[in-house]
Amino acid sequence: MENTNNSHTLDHKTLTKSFHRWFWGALTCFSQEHMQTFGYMASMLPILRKLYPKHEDQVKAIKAYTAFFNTNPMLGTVIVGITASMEQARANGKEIDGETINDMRAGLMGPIAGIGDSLIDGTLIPILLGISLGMSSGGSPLGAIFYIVAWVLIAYFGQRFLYFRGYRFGGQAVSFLVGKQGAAVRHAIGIVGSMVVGGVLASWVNVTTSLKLYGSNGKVFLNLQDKLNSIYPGLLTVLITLFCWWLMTKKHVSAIWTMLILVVISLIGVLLGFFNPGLSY
Amino acid sequence: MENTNNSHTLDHKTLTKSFHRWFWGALTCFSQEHMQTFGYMASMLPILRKLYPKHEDQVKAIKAYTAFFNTNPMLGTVIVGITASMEQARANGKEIDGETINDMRAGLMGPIAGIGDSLIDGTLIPILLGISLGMSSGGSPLGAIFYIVAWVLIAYFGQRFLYFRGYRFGGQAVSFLVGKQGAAVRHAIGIVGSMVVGGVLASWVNVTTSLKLYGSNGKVFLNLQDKLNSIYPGLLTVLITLFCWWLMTKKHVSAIWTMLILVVISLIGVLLGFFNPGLSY
Amino acid sequence: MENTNNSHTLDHKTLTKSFHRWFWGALTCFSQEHMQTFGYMASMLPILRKLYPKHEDQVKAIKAYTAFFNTNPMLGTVIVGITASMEQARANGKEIDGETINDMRAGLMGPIAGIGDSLIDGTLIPILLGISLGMSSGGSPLGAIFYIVAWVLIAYFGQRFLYFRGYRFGGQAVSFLVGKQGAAVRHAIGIVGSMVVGGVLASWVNVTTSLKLYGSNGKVFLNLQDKLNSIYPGLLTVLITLFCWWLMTKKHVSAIWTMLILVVISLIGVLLGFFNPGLSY
Amino acid sequence: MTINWLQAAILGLFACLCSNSCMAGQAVGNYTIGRPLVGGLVCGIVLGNLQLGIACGVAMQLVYIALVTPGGTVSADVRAISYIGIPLAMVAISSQGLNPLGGSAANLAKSVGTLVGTVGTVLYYAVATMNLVWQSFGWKDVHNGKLDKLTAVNFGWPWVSHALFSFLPTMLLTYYGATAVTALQTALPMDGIAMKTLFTVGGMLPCVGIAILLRQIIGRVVDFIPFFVGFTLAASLHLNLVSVTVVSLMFAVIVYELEMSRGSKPTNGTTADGPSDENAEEDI
Amino acid sequence: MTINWLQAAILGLFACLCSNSCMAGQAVGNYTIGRPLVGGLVCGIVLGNLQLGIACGVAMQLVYIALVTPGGTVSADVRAISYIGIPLAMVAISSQGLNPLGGSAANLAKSVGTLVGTVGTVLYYAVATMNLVWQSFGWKDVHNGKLDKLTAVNFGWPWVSHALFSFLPTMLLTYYGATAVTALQTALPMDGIAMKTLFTVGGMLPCVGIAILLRQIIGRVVDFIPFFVGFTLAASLHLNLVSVTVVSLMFAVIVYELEMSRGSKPTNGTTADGPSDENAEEDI
Amino acid sequence: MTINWLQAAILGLFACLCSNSCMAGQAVGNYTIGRPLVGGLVCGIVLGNLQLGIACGVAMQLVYIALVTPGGTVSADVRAISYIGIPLAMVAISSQGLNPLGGSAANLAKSVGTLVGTVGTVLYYAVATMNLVWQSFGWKDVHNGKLDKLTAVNFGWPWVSHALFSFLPTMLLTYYGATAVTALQTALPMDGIAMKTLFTVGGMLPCVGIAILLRQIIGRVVDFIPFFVGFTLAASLHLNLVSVTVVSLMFAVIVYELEMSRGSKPTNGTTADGPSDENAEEDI
Ligand SMILES: OC[C@H]1O[C@H](O)[C@@H](O)[C@@H](O)[C@@H]1O
Ligand SMILES: OC[C@H]1O[C@H](O)[C@@H](O)[C@@H](O)[C@@H]1O
Ligand SMILES: OC[C@H]1O[C@H](O)[C@@H](O)[C@@H](O)[C@@H]1O
Repeated sequence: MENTNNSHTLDHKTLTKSFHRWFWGALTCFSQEHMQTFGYMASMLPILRKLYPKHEDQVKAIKAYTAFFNTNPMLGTVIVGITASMEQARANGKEIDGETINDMRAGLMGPIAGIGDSLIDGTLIPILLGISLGMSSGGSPLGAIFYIVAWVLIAYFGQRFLYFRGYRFGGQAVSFLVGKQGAAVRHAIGIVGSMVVGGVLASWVNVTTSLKLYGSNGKVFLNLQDKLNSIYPGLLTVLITLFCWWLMTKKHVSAIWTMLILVVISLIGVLLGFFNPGLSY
Repeated sequence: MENTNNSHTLDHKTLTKSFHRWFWGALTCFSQEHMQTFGYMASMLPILRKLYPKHEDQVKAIKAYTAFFNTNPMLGTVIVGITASMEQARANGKEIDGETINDMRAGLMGPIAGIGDSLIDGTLIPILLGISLGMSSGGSPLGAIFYIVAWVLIAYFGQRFLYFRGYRFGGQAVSFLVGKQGAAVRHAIGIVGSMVVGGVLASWVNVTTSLKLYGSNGKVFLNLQDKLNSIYPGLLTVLITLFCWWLMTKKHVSAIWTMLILVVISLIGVLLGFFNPGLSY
Repeated sequence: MENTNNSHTLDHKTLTKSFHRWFWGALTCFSQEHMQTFGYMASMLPILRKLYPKHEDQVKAIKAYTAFFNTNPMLGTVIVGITASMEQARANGKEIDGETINDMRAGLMGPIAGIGDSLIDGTLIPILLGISLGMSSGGSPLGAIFYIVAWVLIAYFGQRFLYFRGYRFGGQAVSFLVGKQGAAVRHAIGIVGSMVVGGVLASWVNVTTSLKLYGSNGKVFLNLQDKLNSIYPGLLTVLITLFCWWLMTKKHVSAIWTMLILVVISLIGVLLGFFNPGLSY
Repeated sequence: MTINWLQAAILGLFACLCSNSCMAGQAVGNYTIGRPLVGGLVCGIVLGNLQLGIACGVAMQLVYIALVTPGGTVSADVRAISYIGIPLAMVAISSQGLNPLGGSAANLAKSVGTLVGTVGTVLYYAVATMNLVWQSFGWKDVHNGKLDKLTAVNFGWPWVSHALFSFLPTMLLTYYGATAVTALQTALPMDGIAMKTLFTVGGMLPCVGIAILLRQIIGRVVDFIPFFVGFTLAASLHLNLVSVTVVSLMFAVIVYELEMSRGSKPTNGTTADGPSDENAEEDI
Repeated sequence: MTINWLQAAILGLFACLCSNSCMAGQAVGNYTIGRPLVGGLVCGIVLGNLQLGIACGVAMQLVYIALVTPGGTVSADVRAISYIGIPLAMVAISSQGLNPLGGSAANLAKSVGTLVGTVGTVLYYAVATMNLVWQSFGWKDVHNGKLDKLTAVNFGWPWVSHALFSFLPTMLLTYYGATAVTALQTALPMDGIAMKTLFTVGGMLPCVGIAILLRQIIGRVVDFIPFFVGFTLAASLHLNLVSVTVVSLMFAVIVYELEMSRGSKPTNGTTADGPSDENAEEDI
Repeated sequence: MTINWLQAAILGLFACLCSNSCMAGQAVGNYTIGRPLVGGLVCGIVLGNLQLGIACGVAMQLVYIALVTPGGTVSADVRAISYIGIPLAMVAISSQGLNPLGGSAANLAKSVGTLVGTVGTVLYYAVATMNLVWQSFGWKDVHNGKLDKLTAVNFGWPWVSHALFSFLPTMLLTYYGATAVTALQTALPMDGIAMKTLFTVGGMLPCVGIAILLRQIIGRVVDFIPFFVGFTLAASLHLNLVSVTVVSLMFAVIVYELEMSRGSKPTNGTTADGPSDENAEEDI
């Protein structure tokens, strides 16, 4: 590589192209083995082509991006932006090599996956959907349209912002996640995430029992759901969730098996008259 | 001034007189230019007359109080009390001059205005009025009477307490506001103030839209207010408030102009059928 | 005592016996003078018999336990466990004497009484009873049975756990109460206790006034209870409680006298028409 | 219902006593006599219909519950609301034969209140401006050493400002206002654009007051959070203000303790100064 | 419904088992057998009317839900409430032919419970006082080295106290009480001053219990805040106790972390001692 | 209602665009087109019954409101729910003549959605697995320095995976599914064990999604507390999610400040490094 040349700068067009490739392609060629690796390479290509005129340098440079990569594709955009700026520094002969880049990527992808999944999938999307569902009750398309517009705008401009922030500030862009304030910010975000996830569970999921015991006079003698509600509203819902959590976390049961166990529980519950979704045509 | 005489002490009667002058006269001769300056001078007169037998000394001493002064007249009472004790110290030849006194006054009047306005006007009065309004619904004078008695007692004895606390402890009386605990106390008070102000807004102000869209069958197809409530109860109220805050804080629009802008918004909203207060005789 | 013998270890059976004696007998021979002293001695007897084969040593050893003792009998179990391990250490010639043991007992019994009474009597029992009462409404024995089973299991295994934890870790078993984390844990427990006690008061106690003033037209003109509720729901309940607290804490009135004062207040209130429980056959 | 000269004069007198710069002091004048709730009581007694007065006062008070006037910035004037607005509203309501406790009466009261409250700010600034004259007397007195005259400057002369801009307008408007109100009602029907706009504005005015307060409270964007929490507690959970206050105290204590535990850092920073400092801190 | 000698004796036996100082231990006796909810079950079985027993137990339990007895300070005695109060209430209710699940029956139960609960404190103090006799035996035994006798002192002799002050009063009062209750009902009608006062006091009694608890919890005035927050959550928002507990845990964790972060200051103060200390702290 | 080949093909195309690894990108594909709410809009337009489509979408969306897929762990597949489930549900509902906005229609929609959603995970893993083939092409390209081909690997070839496992199944299932659905309805009546079980599972499936999320969030047992607080606020107080978020921000700020005030300890530990550091901290 031309270590002496100090004048490689990425123009806005190249960066935008790289961003768009990530925006559209982060997971298009996903596999359980390499996950987002190819999406990442595809979005780095425009950068490498620009920075390294010689084909052989490009080939050398791409090697850094063949390492396994997976993170939350929304928040993770910032990492792509950071590597763009690191790659530029490397092209300009700064003391950065592929390993440095990969250490950064490997170090960030974990926390950002965790934060992103809980913040985007667990917090933001349920809030947006919750609002939109209310608007679409009664069969109105309003809610769906609102959701499309609101989310696509947030996602596109949000990710774009993150990409360029990553490019401009490099590692500092996420210093609030890994630097001094790191633990604090993540802890605070975790509080919001946890509380909203709890709220989502209570608002949208409602596991109930239909068990009622009748006295000799035919009157209801025990309405179990009412009793459970008087203990703690939503008790069954929260218990089933904790049970799934326990299975997966403490017993290392996979999600699929957890679901099958729920099928068994449901079947037994239905047979015993404990569960009855009250279906009818 | 007679720096050697060390025996000037203010008697209770003089202090009470000074306090009463502030209590009744803090803002009687208010102008946008000098604000509470004359109220302050008037309440210092009895003190100066007592401390400085010679007329020329009185005239010299009052000069310190010609400086601009404005603060929350309730909590600000403590400042008057403090100056009484400083003036006494000055009369007794302590190393205090008009400048010291004025520095103290200038330093305290700002924070105390902020805390006082939000604590008294924004927190205490709305709570008292809220309670009293409930008692007076149905046209009963009970609430009004309760309000008069409760508030006048709180105000009179509260201010009296502050005045004498200020006199007795001097600067230490407000050490909890400016000393070591200062930031903590002010921050904590700020939390209470903010939350109650939020509560006041939600309890007593209710900006709603009357926009309803009707389907071809004449049934309501969109009740915007309901939709907004399902997003966040009170959304419009809070948005209008934030808009006013933004105009005044970020765009430096005056309160009067902000109101005029609201008039324009209301007019347009009424014409568009967005606002309709539902008036009728 | 045989200071040289280093091999005294308490077997599980002896410890269990000692625990059972405390579980059943902590307060059986209670008096206002010695409180739980005899319960303590009775539960230490099996320990002493085991550790000191010679009768005279037993008699010497029991002296440490003749000192006044009183604590919350549930949480206090941990103290009995701790003394078991200290006694064992003393029997093995460690530098522990009766005074050390008594200092520990005296130091712990206070805080554990406070925490325990508020945590068990004030927090746990009301929660359990509250749940059970709901199940027993309508005359069903379900709630009572649930309460018996739930509480006895919690109490027996909880205390057993505490006893053996005390024995195993000695003073460290309660290090979280008195050590570095001490203040923090106690403060945190205090928050839970206080909030739940507040919740218990609001949920289960409801002092109301029946005072209603009627206008000339016979319509209710003032429904005092409604007015009070609009000020702060549950106002009278909380005021009566604060009044009792004030009597007992600030005026050092005993509980019995406080109750008699309540009788007087009730009588006057009933005569004035302020209180009327609305009884009827 | 009509208003005679004596009644109008009494109302004019009360108008002098209240408002932000007023003759009865802040606590008693501005915060007590000036508030519509109390104004309703006063007007009810003066005009001989207590219930109607209170009902109008309650309706208007609801709109101006959190009136703040930082640095003399006044978004609506209590003297005009209470002693011009309430009497006129009372006349209008009783001339229309409306039920004083009904919703229409309250609506009418609010719209009159909004109108005069906003207009009344003119009176407020007029009084404060005229006080500059007396203050100029005061400066001369201070300069010439005539301190005894300061009392008159602060307590005496401002009555002239009020005579002109509180007493007269109130007396005249309430005396002649009855006809005006009736004319106004014909000219501006309740379901017309003007009244609808006016009343919509009236409903929004408290937002300006709250916004003024927020300007003082909000420094950084996170400072909005407790404000929103308070709003949520009241709007979504219908907690009343005393209850909101109770909850806010919990957070206040936490924030206080938090600041105090952090506040010690600078002191830590000075540990080099000597151990005595440190010990002092440990005692806390 | 009548109560025969056998039934009365069984109730007397249960009375011995419960109360604060009792023969069945704290956990089983005082907290289980003694509580009116369980007492209702027992009395219902013994007197052959389960539903009525439970209903009376529930009504009385509501009044004594947070009974605390710090340092042996007893504001109402569970043995009297459960094993004198419930049986008498059952007799009274069925003799009146009231619906066991109705409000009047519950009211009657509560008033009987309040009456005997307060009166029962006499029984409580009597037992505790008589125990002084056995304790004096115990001191002698300790002094004379007869340790084996201590078991009898703690577990045996107190049965005598209970025979006198739990068994006998309960048996007699429940056996002869039926007539007494009927007489009482005639003498003290429900709408009379006495019963109204009694029941008003009954409603307030739990306040004493809570106040006793508060005395332990409240050190400084700010300690009232979480208490008021809990009260507000339940009174204004109708949160149940489990939910209140959940919310309180949030604050508890914050307070814990706060204290811990402050608790480290003294350690900071000792930084001069050496770097090892510091590192230990940084690990936390 | 019937589905013709063109309609089925369009639905198949949309199925290619969404799901977790999809052709329209995460934001637009997975989070927008894939979600049942949007799927309902699309299917409604394609099948010519907007209202019914939306109603089915809303019903199914409710079940999958918090679908999380950490590390590609998918508990239900949005492509199958939205573009197989919704069309089939629409056919079934209209063939039964049910009111599209009624509860039975929603129930039916949910049960179809649950069924295909779970089954659809097979499609998801099939696509991801087939992508391994194109990735193996990619590795060769990288190795051989043919970087230009990487774009085709990432954006081109995966269409083949989707043609096989998204387009075809969707097209065939929706085209032939109408009959199947009717057959299914006869074979598995709504009040039969199978359907009851299926729907019970459907109601529980979101718990798995939440549990997956919790696995990421929960480190220590105290981390459950904010989760429970959020649950309590929504379940007991019926706060909506925006309001819950507002309240959570209050705690988040406190926790942030708490950590920051503690986070400064290590810095304190380095005070020996020089006073400049310290000053920097004091400025904060
Ligand atoms: O803001 C401080 C202070 O300013 C002016 O003096 C008046 O508007 C007062 O009402 C206010 O409290
Ligand atoms: O207060 C500690 C303790 O004191 C006495 O021993 C009894 O009243 C117990 O119930 C109580 O727990
Ligand atoms: O968990 C991180 C990340 O893993 C995979 O890439 C996908 O399942 C994404 O949806 C997820 O965000």
